[in-house]
Amino acid sequence: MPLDKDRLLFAYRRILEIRYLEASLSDLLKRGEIPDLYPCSGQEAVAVGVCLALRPDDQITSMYRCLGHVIAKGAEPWRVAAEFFGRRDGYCKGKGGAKHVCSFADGIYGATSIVAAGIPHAAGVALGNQYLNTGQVVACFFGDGAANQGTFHEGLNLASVWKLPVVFVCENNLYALATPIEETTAVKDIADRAASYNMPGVIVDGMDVEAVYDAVTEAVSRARAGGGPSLLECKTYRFGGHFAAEFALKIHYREDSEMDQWRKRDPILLLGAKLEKEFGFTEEAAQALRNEVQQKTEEAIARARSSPAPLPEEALQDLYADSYANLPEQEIF
Amino acid sequence: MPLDKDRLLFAYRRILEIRYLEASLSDLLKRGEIPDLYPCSGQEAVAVGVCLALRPDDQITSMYRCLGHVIAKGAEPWRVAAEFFGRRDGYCKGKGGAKHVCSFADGIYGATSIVAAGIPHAAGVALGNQYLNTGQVVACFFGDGAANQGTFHEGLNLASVWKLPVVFVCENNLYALATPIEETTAVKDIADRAASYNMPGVIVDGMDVEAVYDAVTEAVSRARAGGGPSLLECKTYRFGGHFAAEFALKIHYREDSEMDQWRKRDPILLLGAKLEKEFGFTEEAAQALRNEVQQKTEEAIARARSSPAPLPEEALQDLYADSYANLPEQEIF
Amino acid sequence: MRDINYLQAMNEAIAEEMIRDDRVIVIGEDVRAGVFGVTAGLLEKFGPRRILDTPISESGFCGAAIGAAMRGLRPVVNMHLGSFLYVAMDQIVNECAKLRYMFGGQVNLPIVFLCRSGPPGNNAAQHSDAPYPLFANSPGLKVVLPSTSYDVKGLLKQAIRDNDPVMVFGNIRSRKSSVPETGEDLVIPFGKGEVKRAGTDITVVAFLHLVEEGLSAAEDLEREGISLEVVDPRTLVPLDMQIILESLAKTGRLLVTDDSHRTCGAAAEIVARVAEKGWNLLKAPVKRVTRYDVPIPYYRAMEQFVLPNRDKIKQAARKLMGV
Amino acid sequence: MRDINYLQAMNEAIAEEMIRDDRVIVIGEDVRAGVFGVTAGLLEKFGPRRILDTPISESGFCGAAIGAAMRGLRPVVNMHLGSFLYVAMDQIVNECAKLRYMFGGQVNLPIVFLCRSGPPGNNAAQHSDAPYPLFANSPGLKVVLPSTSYDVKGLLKQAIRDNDPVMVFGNIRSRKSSVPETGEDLVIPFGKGEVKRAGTDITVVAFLHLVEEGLSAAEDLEREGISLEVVDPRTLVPLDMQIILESLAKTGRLLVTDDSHRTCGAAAEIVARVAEKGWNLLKAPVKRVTRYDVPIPYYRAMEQFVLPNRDKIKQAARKLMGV
Ligand SMILES: Cc1ncc(C[n+]2csc(CCOP(=O)(O)OP(=O)(O)O)c2C)c(N)n1
Ligand SMILES: Cc1ncc(C[n+]2csc(CCOP(=O)(O)OP(=O)(O)O)c2C)c(N)n1
Ligand SMILES: [Mg+2]
Ligand SMILES: [Mg+2]
Repeated sequence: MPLDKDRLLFAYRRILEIRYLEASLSDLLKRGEIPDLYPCSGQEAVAVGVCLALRPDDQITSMYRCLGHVIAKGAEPWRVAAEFFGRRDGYCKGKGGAKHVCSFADGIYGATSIVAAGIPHAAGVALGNQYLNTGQVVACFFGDGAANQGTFHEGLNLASVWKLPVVFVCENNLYALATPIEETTAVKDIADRAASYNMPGVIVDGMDVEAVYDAVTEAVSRARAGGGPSLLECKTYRFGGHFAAEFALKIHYREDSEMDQWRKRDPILLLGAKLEKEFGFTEEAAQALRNEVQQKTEEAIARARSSPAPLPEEALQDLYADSYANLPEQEIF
Repeated sequence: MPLDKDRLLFAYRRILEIRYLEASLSDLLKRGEIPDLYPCSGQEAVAVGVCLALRPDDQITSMYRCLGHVIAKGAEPWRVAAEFFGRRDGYCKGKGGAKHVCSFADGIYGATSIVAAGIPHAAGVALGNQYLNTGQVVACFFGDGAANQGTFHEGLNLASVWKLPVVFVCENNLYALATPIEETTAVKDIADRAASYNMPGVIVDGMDVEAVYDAVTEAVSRARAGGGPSLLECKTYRFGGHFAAEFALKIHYREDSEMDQWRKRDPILLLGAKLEKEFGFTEEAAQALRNEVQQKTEEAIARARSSPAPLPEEALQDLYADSYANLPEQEIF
Repeated sequence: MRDINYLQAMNEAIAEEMIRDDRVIVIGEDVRAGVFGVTAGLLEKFGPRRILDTPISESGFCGAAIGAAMRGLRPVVNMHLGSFLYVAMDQIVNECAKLRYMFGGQVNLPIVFLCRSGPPGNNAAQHSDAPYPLFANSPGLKVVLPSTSYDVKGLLKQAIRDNDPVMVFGNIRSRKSSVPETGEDLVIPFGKGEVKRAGTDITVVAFLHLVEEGLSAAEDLEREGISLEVVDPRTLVPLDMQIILESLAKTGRLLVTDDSHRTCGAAAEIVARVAEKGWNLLKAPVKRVTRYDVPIPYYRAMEQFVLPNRDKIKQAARKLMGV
Repeated sequence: MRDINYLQAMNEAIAEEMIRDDRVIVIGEDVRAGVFGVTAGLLEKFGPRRILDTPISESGFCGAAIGAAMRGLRPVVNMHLGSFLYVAMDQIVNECAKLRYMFGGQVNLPIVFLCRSGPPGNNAAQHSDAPYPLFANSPGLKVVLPSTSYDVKGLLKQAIRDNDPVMVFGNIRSRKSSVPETGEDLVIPFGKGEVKRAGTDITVVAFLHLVEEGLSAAEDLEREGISLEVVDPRTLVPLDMQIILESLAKTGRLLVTDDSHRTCGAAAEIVARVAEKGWNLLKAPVKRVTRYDVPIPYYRAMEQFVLPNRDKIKQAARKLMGV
């Protein structure tokens, strides 16, 4: 079922929100105001397409390249930005930071920075859904490089054996840091690995938000109906560095020509063109939307920046839910 | 190419050697003379078929269920038995024991008891062969349960990407300890997982030593020619408990009828019948061979038993190749 | 009260907590068959929905336990042996221990990782570890080391109710002891040690089955005129320093015995805390009776040589008294 | 002699040993690109046969390093960060460390596991660990903690020549120092510490970049009339106790500073050994200046609060002197 105009416009707005927020954070990083950022621009259609296909009470698990995922799932941009700044209003109170933004209240069940470590977490959240019989489904984001980790294998096998309501979303951006996937991965398409777990494996155009939405919708309804997990491989590309500070490392692993090809398939261009063609979405309307999102982004950044910084000694809080007088026991200097 | 009579007879003898040695060790265990044993009877045709297809200088990696592997690869029965006793002439000087018998001089590159941990070791030995350009091939033994460990996934992917000369031999005996494979494994045939690593995956009748030999011969020549790894799944069954002391646990997870079915396909019966049918191998000849092997086994046990026990303080030896005055540094009581 | 063995006490603790709270589930290899006794009979009592057999995928199912806990369940993960914890190390130490903190307190992870630690005997290097110091060095986990049937029942029940991840290391060579009738609630708070035997000459700090060894050493040495006070902190994280310091105020001499390896082990930590806070109480150098710093060998006499035991405690105690 | 930074010293050490012995190979993620500098330029010098990029499969490639070592190669495994060691924990601790012993000395495993430890800054809980105590508690490994360019070059070259598995933790905030010209062989034996600054009041035992912090603390405190002797054991396993005890014979006061967590950490071990062997030398309680027992938070001011540093060393030293 194709997305209607409103939903496509919503997707377009979300993608812009992510793109602009990242651009602002990237500037702040260059100015030394925030210390860390893993760019996702180019990949936004995956995050947005996935979350469009979820119910609000469904969950996702994210990873260090979390910005797109969390905005797409409904986290507030200013609180996301506040986490990048390390402020108290950040979702993790400044403890998690750039690589670990998540909001359990919004169904974002963690963002972890050990490659593939979140995959079994997603299976476990789905186990909880199944046990409590809530009908919720989990979408689990990870990269192409993650598909060579043992936890990928173990997590997918477990999810299949237990028929868990989870959709595994591999964002294949062709590189794990500076190493091209074909140098490290025995198969061309990660989706082929689904056969090892007796689940559907689908290759999806990750630059096309509607294609992502369609594939996820099918996988979600299967999962919700008790049919178990699926593996979706979204072919995509990251326009930025592996991390924002990559340029400082002076390493070269991608050709400009490759980047140029992918830039032509920028999800913003593709979706803009579709909106124009199918719904007469004009350049003026687009410009107005861009302005609005840009303005809101700036407001979010300003609000984040004015959030108070944590006190140094707040570092000692939040470790245990049930504390003991002598825990942690240590001399504080 | 079918095996000739001599080679088949050799295989038959080897299988008997393993079966009888295990029976003796099993008796000794019940009498409290040895403390540990993981039975492999029923599975001998895999070990013997694999090693028949290897060159003497090829290597294997084994695991806790190692008895068949090491005898098949040419370890001396008396020194194997000595290791079960924990004696000085044991291959590991009594330090490794029942689960860890190996002989590097015979190309047995370790026997490890963490499930699937040996899989990447095999890849590494193969990497060494490739680097040194020796033409040697490694055969790597593991169980069906091991195929759900992350190291299985990582090891096979790595071996494929690097085109390493290694043959992965999964002994699928249908159970991981007390749990049937279908409760824990998303695919019916482990061989299907080969596709995830872009290598051949072959199902083999693990009770038929010639079938094993044929499949391994093909995989080995492919590996030796630089064609990379293969995954062979040998369908087999263990006639004994997961470990010899299992009976004491009073757990029940296999039906007698299932055992009876598999006992009809005992590799000794199958190979005996083939020898009789094709080469007129008589029951008298078989009996003579059985007697001879039984006698040699008893001699091996006797010799092993008379090997000296290590002194307690020998426990402090063999940890480091390069020692230091103060390492280990500890007060000995 | 009735005598039950250590394994049965673990089993009862889990069963009682499963009755009390239906969000408690059991996850692990062969837990339905109950192969080594810890989970025997639970399948019959609670059904396959709550007793989950897993593939041999320790990272996978420990990770799944984390996700399930995020979603509100309270998994008890049976890891079987301490030596198998390494396979899931990232999930336990870098995920489970840290996620609450890293997410700014958004989520609780009430998970128990349960294992039998220490050499089952003749199991050699890869199956015999007692790696609790590694988890004590990883903030975010609580580390529980019970020495009797009573303690393991009460502490394991507490662990299941605790809202943080708890590592429970059991050792079935620990003392069989009496526990209240089933139904009577037995819960022991963390961080509260117990003096298992009073004495005047040396404070022997011991965990797990070494409490038993310490007690027998104390009996033997009494005949030689040396009086040991055996103190069992029961949990390593949190650690009851007060009970140790109070004992040292009496004895002035410290012997710590622990079944982990020596370098950076549990005994090292206890000695270090005493050297910080109780230095004035000491009238002699301290002694550590631990595993030697080699892996565990297979052959029994070598294995015994490496492990701490009653005789070594006695020898160390005599040295401490200068006799 | 010439000044080079710490990363370059690591890089030179590997390159020189690769020239010296063609069985030395480098394995790891992004080692061809040389992303963080440790292996920069090695691909050009030694070609793809000896510089092996891996999938993100730490257990897999650490395990492969073990197999390759069995077969006679000498792998240098670049793990990048200490926090990634957990993913390969079983392979390092339960396989690599134990196999020689468990196989009765049949095989040597000359492998170096190399990582940068300690917080790169603002990397939060999962990327900032310095988990060397976990490896010190696992017999079979040697643990190397170099504090200057000179030391890291000499110790890493020694590690590559050593016939056992060696864990090398580097910290790029360590002191830039001068090293001999390339070609001149620089090898530092394990287990030999160095007094980095002589003093009379307090023995400060420090590793890695904390040696630098200790030295600046010493400078500052000199002005307050407190004299620190900074002792750098350079390797934690084996540990040069002699140099520590000799220093304590002069000072009588012990402060240990180490970048691992506190409970069962490196400082605990050093204190424990002193309490066993040098108790008579001590004239005051000891002090440990370590990470607090919480994970590393992202926000800088909180991160700084958790980490040991010069100011905390100074404060602890003043407390020790009772001022
Ligand atoms: C276990 C582990 N190993 C290495 C790293 C360092 N690292 C961080 S991201 C990354 C590449 C991951 O690639 P991929 O899974 O394709 O995701 P992408 O970054 O492309 O989104 C690496 C190697 C890590 N965080 N965790
Ligand atoms: C990582 C790990 N987890 C659990 C165990 C305990 N264990 C030993 S053997 C075994 C079953 C293995 O089954 P499989 O791989 O099929 O081999 P089989 O024993 O059938 O030959 C288990 C669970 C272990 N040794 N290592
Ligand atoms: Mg990628
Ligand atoms: Mg099996």
